[in-house]
Amino acid sequence: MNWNWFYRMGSPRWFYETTSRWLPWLGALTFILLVGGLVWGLAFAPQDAKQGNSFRIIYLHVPASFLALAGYFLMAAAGAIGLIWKMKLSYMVMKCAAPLGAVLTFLALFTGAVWGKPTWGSYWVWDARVTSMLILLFLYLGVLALQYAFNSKDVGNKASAILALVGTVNIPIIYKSVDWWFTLHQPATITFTQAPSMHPAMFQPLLVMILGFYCFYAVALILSVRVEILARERKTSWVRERVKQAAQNSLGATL
Amino acid sequence: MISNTGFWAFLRRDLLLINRRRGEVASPLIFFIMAATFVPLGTTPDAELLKDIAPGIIWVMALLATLLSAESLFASDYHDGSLEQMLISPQLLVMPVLGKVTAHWLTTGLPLTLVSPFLGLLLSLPAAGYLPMMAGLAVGTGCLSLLAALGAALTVSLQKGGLLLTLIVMPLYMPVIIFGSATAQYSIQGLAWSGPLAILGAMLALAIALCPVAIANVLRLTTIN
Amino acid sequence: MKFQFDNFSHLLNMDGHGAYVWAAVAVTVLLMTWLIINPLLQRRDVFEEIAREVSREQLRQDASREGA
Amino acid sequence: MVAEPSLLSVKDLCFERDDTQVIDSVCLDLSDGELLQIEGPNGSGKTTLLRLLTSALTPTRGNIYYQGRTLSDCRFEYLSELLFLGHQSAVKVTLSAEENLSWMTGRSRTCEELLSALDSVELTGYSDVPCYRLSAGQQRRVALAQLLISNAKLWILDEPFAALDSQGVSLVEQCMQKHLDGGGSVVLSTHQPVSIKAVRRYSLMDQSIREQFNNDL
Repeated sequence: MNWNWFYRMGSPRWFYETTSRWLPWLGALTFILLVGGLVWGLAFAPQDAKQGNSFRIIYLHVPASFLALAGYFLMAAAGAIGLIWKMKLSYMVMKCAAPLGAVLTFLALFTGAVWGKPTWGSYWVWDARVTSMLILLFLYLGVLALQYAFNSKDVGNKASAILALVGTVNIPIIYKSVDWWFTLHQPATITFTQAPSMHPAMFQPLLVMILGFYCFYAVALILSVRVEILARERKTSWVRERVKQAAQNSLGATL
Repeated sequence: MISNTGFWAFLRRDLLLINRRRGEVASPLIFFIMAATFVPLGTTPDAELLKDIAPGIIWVMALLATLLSAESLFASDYHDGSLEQMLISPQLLVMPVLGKVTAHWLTTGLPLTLVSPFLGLLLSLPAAGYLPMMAGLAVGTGCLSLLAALGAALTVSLQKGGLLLTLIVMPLYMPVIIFGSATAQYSIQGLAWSGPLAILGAMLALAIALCPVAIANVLRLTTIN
Repeated sequence: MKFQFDNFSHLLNMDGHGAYVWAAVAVTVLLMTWLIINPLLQRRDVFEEIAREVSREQLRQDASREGA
Repeated sequence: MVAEPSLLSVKDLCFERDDTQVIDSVCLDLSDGELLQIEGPNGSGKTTLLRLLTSALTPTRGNIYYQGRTLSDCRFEYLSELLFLGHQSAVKVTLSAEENLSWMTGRSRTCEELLSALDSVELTGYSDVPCYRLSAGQQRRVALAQLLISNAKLWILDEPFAALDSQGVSLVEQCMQKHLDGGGSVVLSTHQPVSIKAVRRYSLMDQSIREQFNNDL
């Protein structure tokens, strides 16, 4: 079982070159999905019987909370790969996934609060989903703070990888304990076990938006990892050469 | 057997070290009591209102007191070099870590538990709440100490590590405080309080199993960076 | 699947919930574009930094060659 | 009969910290009764190399063999035969000199050896005084007292002569000589010349080994 495809995949340069090829296509796909899904959800989907039009925020709130949680697990997995196989690239992925996940979690909280006002009468309600999302944001901030606390980058990466792993073990405990104690929130609209309790015409744009958010997460993550690669591999010849090229293009552009 | 490796050796040594500075054991206790007395001053002294929030207040203050004393776990060993000697002595690193955390629990968690009835009086905790409160605290402060030790290990080599320690560890405290205060509130409402206590015990078992392993790995990483 | 609103102003106020919906949309769009723009700006800064580093090394090499 | 494997051998050891190569493919050998002196200017990685030898740091490449077996196989055996003295003296200031020494060497507090060791490092009257009353030099001597009574085979000393007066330096040199004659071995890093019969000096800068014999001792 030769592992070199795994290590080849782990080399920052290989990652940089392959992503330069298909990143524009993924970016275009993301744009189409997001704009299409949003227009479909906001303007064409039927409004909810009870909540009226304010339910349309679901097309932003649910995908953001999905990504917030999935992002944390991806960050922890990247950290674990870094710890076990000592791959620099996976540390970079973890380092860039942390701020991205934190912003998405904040987005989920913000849209949840704005949606809460018309439906429950107040911006903040201590219910299970929202509280767990708040704790998830604190976990993200903990990892971020630890990441930049050390002056040596390697120790910072490893320490926050371990903290992310500890966080992953705790997330199910936190979610279950918060659930067990605060069950007020409407049951999760999409549990893949039973049929969605939403009308298909409302449900389809939501699927498109979730797909769009996943693609968006990939694009944003890859973009910031590429910057991290350039910064970390600044001494290598292939990076220096790209810098020269970029300098000539911009010079050519200004002439 | 060389008597400077393993769980009992480090437990005895740490207790001896803490014994030499007995005054420091009192500081988390004093903080615990003082902070709890702020609540009636800040909210209302009316017993009717206080008795509902009493368990939660006592738990929050116990949590903060543990965090306050968490930094001293590894800081002095790190500064005089004995932490590095611990890393390279012939033993499973999990054992001394468990020894040190047990010593920390015996000198902060246990006293907090023993003092908590006094606080129950201050906050007019209903009579039914005292025993479950102490049982919950006894088990819960174990979890608190282990998680605080993990935070202390992560921030041992940082100059201003204290604040970061609380920032890292507090999200992990959420489940402990939920079930900790639930133990007392259940018995106040007349329900069987063994359920939440059992879940606290499960969390303690999980923490004892996983935290020392994580702490050992983190110490290898942060002691010499 | 048909257009749910009679005219543009109806789309805007969405029977009273428009403010909330459009506020959420605005903040989401703002944050998401920042998440895309930020790495691109950083990329330009890193390029400039490396270019400066390269030129500084050139100077040091020339200096040491003349000195030797 | 195959040559008996050396006590400690290092095969192209590399250590990287934040993309800078601190230790670059170091090869070393140390057999019983030998003293190896690591030389190099400040910041050349002496302390890092010593910490790699004590297994406190894990190398990025290459590995270390103890009596022919890699460290990861015989970790406990290697560490129980090892005595490490770093820049910090690992002395707990709230404990007394006697208690510290008994903790460091694992011997019970009442045994005679502790007191005689403390006497020979000129800490006779101080055995039950808490160490925060001692000066930095005296605290260092408490750590150095270990050399007199430790039965570890391999000593790794990082700048042992720092903060010591000339009388202290000669004491340490006598201990090392006695240890070497008894078949033990020493790896140390220092800037001062070491007056020991046979010294192998390894320079980190050009990775060369020079033998030096002081036959006047």
